[in-house]
Amino acid sequence: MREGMFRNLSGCAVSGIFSKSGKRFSGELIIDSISVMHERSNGLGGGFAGYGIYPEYKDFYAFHMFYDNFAAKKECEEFLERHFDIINLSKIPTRKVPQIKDEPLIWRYFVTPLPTKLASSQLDEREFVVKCVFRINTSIKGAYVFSSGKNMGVFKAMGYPEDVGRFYRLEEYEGYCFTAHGRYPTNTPGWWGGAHPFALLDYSVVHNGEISSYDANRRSIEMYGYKCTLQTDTEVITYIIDYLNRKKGLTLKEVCSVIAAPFWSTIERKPQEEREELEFLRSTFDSLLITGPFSIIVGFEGGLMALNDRLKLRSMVVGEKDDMFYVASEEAAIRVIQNDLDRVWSPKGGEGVIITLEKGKS
Amino acid sequence: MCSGLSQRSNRVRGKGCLSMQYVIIGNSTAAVGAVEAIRRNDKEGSIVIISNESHHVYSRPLISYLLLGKTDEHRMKYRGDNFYRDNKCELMLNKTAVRIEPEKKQVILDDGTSVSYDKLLVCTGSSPFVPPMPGLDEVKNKFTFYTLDDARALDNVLKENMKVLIVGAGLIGLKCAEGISKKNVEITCVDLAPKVLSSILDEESSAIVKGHLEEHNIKFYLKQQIAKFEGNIAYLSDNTEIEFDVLVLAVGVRPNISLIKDIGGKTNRGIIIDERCRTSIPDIYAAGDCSESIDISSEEAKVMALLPNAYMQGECAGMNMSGVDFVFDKAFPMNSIGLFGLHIMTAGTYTGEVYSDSEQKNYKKLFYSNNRLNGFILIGNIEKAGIYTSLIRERTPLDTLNFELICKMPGLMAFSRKTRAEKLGGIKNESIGA
Amino acid sequence: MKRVYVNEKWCLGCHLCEYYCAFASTGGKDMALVLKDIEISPRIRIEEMDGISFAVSCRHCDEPFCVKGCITGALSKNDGIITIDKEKCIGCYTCVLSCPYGAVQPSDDGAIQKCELCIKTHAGVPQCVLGCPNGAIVFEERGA
Amino acid sequence: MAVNYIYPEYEVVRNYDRCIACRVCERQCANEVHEYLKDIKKMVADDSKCVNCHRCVSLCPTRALKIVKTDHTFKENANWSGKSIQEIYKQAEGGGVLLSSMGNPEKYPVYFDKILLNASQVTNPSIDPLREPMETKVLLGSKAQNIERDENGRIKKVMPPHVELSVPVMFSAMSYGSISYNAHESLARAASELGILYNTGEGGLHEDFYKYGKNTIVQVASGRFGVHKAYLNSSAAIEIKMGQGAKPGIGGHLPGAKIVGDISKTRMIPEGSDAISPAPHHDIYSIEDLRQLVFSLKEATGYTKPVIVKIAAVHNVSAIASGIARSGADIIAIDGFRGGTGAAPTRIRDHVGLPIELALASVDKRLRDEGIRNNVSLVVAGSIRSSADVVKAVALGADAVYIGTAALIALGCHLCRSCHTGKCNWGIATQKEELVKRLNPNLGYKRLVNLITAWKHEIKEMMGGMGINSIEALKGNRLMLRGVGLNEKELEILGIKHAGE
Repeated sequence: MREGMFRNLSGCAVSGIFSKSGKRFSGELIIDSISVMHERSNGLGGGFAGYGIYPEYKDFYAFHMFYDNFAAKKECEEFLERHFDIINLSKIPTRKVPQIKDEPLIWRYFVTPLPTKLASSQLDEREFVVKCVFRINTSIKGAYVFSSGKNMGVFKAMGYPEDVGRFYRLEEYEGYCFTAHGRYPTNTPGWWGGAHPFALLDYSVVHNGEISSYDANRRSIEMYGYKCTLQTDTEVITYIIDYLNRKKGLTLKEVCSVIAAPFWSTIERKPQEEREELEFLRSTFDSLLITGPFSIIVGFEGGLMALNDRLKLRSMVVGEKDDMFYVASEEAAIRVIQNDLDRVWSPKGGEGVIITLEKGKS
Repeated sequence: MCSGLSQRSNRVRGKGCLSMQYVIIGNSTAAVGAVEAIRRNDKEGSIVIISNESHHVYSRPLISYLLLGKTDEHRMKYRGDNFYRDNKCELMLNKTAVRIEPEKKQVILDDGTSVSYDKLLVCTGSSPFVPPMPGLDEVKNKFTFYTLDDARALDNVLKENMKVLIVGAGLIGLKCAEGISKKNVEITCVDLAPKVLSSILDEESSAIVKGHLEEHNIKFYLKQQIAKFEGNIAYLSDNTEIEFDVLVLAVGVRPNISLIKDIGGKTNRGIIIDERCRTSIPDIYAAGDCSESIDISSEEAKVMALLPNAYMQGECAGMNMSGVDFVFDKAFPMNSIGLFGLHIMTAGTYTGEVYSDSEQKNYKKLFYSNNRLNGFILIGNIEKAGIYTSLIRERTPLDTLNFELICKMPGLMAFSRKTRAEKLGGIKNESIGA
Repeated sequence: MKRVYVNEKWCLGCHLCEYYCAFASTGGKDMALVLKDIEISPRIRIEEMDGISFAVSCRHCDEPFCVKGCITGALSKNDGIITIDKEKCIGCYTCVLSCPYGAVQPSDDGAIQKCELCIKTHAGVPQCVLGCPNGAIVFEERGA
Repeated sequence: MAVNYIYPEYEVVRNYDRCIACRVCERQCANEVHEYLKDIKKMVADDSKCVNCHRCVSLCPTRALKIVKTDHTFKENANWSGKSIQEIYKQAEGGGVLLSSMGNPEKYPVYFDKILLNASQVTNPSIDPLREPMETKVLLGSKAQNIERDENGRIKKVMPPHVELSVPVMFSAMSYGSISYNAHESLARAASELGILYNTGEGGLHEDFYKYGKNTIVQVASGRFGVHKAYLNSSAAIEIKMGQGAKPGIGGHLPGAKIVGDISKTRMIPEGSDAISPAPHHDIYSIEDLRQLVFSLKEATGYTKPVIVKIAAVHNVSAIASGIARSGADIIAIDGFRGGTGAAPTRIRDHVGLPIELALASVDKRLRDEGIRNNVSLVVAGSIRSSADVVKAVALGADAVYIGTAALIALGCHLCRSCHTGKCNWGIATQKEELVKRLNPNLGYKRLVNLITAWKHEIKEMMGGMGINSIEALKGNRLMLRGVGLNEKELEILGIKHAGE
């Protein structure tokens, strides 16, 4: 049994830290934050996403891979060779931690699509990359791309998040943004790929909740070429965000108006221009409305978005101090790393908080 | 101008205004109508009722039923025991108004006292009229049959198997006959007219009624006058001798008009009033049996001594007295009488073309002309008679309904669909939800 | 003031109103027991002819000629409802002669009978209204 | 005729202890079952005329009546049922096609009854519809395919024509002629009050009902009865009727006797002439012809109204639907084999078509597989009996449902299946004035409003239980469904798991 073979329900903890000025900081901080919410996880999955961590390779897609075995690795690498220029490849550095066991082969590739392949595919570069990621994940048995963005990376494993952080030596990375996830699945035997964050290109999603619209969303997004192999909420949410933001060109604020659309009664009370826009978005993408409890932190290149379901059925707190922005399932997870906050608040249900780097910073 | 209850006050009475003083002479139906109307508009003004009787207001037509045992003196009360108290009326019993002084706006009573008024209503009713008959003075047990006191007196002398002679086969005489029939007395009725109930029935219908009464052992001598009385024997004009123990005089009544006539107010047989029940003298109104008004069925002025009429005239007077312009222009003769289980209903005037339909004791005759129903006589089957009455009252053009049908069978079916919708309220129903 | 209104458009001529009325006036518990083998004498009556039918009952007029003409004071109007004091009524039928709707009938007990709006005993709605299967008889407020 | 082979199906049972001979049954039975015998002051009944419509039972003030199925029986035979035998008698006697009304009454599986709904426990909260907003509003029509922006970067809010429903239920096509004026008025007024739509059916639209246009779907069927520009433009949406669940592949026939007065005027055909709806549209012999009609209708209405194409659920329904979704239609309505009718040949009604649940599941899947599910909305019909059926249909993938029979039942229909006789005792499927007036729309529309309001409450309860507060999150959410007692193939077609999985 592994992720994707059944629908997996879970409760969770999420945390995120963002430097608006683009100042890079160590991954140590996010481990401190997430570890406070130890009891919101049950040791069956933890993970992190870091942004700005690969400045030297910032123009290349960083593929993080799990391999079940060397055969899979070989097959996958042959595939990568055929489609990409591999600039660098290495094992992802880890340290032995007693709590983390049964690790797969964990590799990292910095790649760029082969121009000839890209041209003949008639796809844009990012779509080409996405297609390749799906190809590997669905057709190369034992190989799984769990991170595929530029200048960012996902680190995840079976275990409590703080152990996962130490395992991946996260303190050795520096970035302008980190997100973290501690998982509390109700029934998973655990599979490393099923841990969170879930990522596609530079979108990474950590999610706390269990969405009731799952199958409506899944069946809808699958119509646009996405394959929901994991049967997790996070996966489908990531795809929806990718679809709306990257493929349909909606701004993240507009994305929020789709996935956590205001109630019709709220929309009716808005001024005409805004009302029409909200009506348009809600009706055009009706099946991408996500209902049921969720709090998500979406990482993307140059920014972070925190969003609650429209009824705010899951806790989520946001804090600010100078140029630092914090978001977590619990206020304590922020206070533990920065007790002297300028401002702390709970965003309303459906109200996306979107933070981006100040102009010129990266 | 308005009629019915749609009323509008043309005089504002508020705090600071002097309270009105209403005086009503008479304590019967018209007086009650007036009191109830005044109190609708004026809760404060004082009302004084002057009555020459000693009773709480009672229904005069019930005296025959009293004798018949169908009612009693308590149930005969036309309004409840608290009527005067609830309506804040000062009731002066056993007082007779002898004179009105319109310039001083006061009424002089028989005890010499006076009552001043702002608005005065004269509803003195009428009194039995007894024509001169030789030997009448010598008759011991003779009664009129008009008031409660009359009824009590008559009741006191009646004993089983007595012979009672009633002079007059009109309404009063015949109701009296029915009333006393309970006492197992022998009743004979004499009338100058050739038929019974001559003022309200035509020949055919009168014959039916007479036949019915005869079945109940009432003997009639019609087209006969009393030539003279000799002790307990009455001699008719054809020399028939009728022996009697008790004599009831029910020849007729005369409106009591002297109070108005004496001070130069316009009178005829009755006190002449307009459609607001005003007499010719300012601030003096008249209503009920003492008054004379237009019968809409014949368009003639007449005294219509009928209870419903009295109430509605009293009400009209009361409304106007208390400052609300109100017209009563729906007076017409109308009678509903039961005699020994046979019901007789009449209304209006018997002129014009006739529709008739009779079968044994069920008798129907409708009189119409100029597209209007003028009057009708119904005996026996009186179901829904009020529909005919309303045609007279409302002067309904007969071409607006199915006259043929309504002649056969009174009902709303004969009216147009629209009229029915109005009458039954359904007209608004059709627009619901539209 | 709520009144009974009749719309002949919806009257089916089923006569149920008459039976419910007759039943209501008995105060009995079971219609079958009360009305079995008797000729009913309802206070509401259907007029019907040529496919047209409608129920007629007391309109509780604003200007009630029956009350004004009642020679005994047995009829009176209280809180908008015209009621009979059967004790006082002597069956002179002046009201039958006065009613423009034919909605007052002689009754078996010598007095008259008419609809007195059986709203106190039946959940605030007259039985004829409850019994009408098609909304031809309604009990509602309709202003002046 | 010497021998009467047909024994009455029902018996009228009268409790003479309770019968007060009020004669209401006699007055109310258009089939003249009851009669009052004056001489003996008793009511009697002729069972052979009884269609078991319950009019008399419902109106009897003393509950003295009931109708029971006769226990008169043929010799037991597992193969030759009494029904089969009686039908042969009827045909041997009359020599005609057997006619029936309302939906297929035979014992085919009802898949809705073999599907169970999910509810939230622990990991996911249920939502209380009494405390939280619970949205049942649905927009029907195709979705905008591309996001376009103006020079300021604002989204151009160009929505294809659509209709809005406060709850995903509409009243399905029932023509004026097949049902009465009062039934039509009830449906129109209820739709208007509820914020949903009703459907004129193929009989045209009575002028009185133009005012309910915002809530009206006008139908264009093979007979083209009553179709003209004002008719099309008085609507919220236009439906092209290609087929009907009760009688797929079959046209319609309203006898000339029913084409009287307003019906003749509304249908725009002479009084007394038969109204024959051909089996096919004689201008549609293939999918491209349909496309032309779709665009003709759009052209006639200035591209302001969505066009619905209604088909009967037949064996290759998903391929047909796929074709329709590419034909310019905005909404596809699929009518299952249990759909009702005013009259259909019995054999067709009982033996042709598909269960709507299977048709819906396969169409929804096919359109998604082809990536064109958002080109159209899906409306399903054919025996939606309760709010649970609505929820299951939406979870299987429908945008909304049509109800016909359920609406008629709300109006008083007792499913006696005798519509074709024209003597509907409930004033629904009749044009006889004295019967039509039995359905007072003032009451009828309220009953419909009550029904849909009740369903709406129930839908909200069920959604809330699943932790869903918007109907669009239920649409196609098949994980909320589990089958019971279904085989692998059925589960596969329905796209649901078995209970316990």
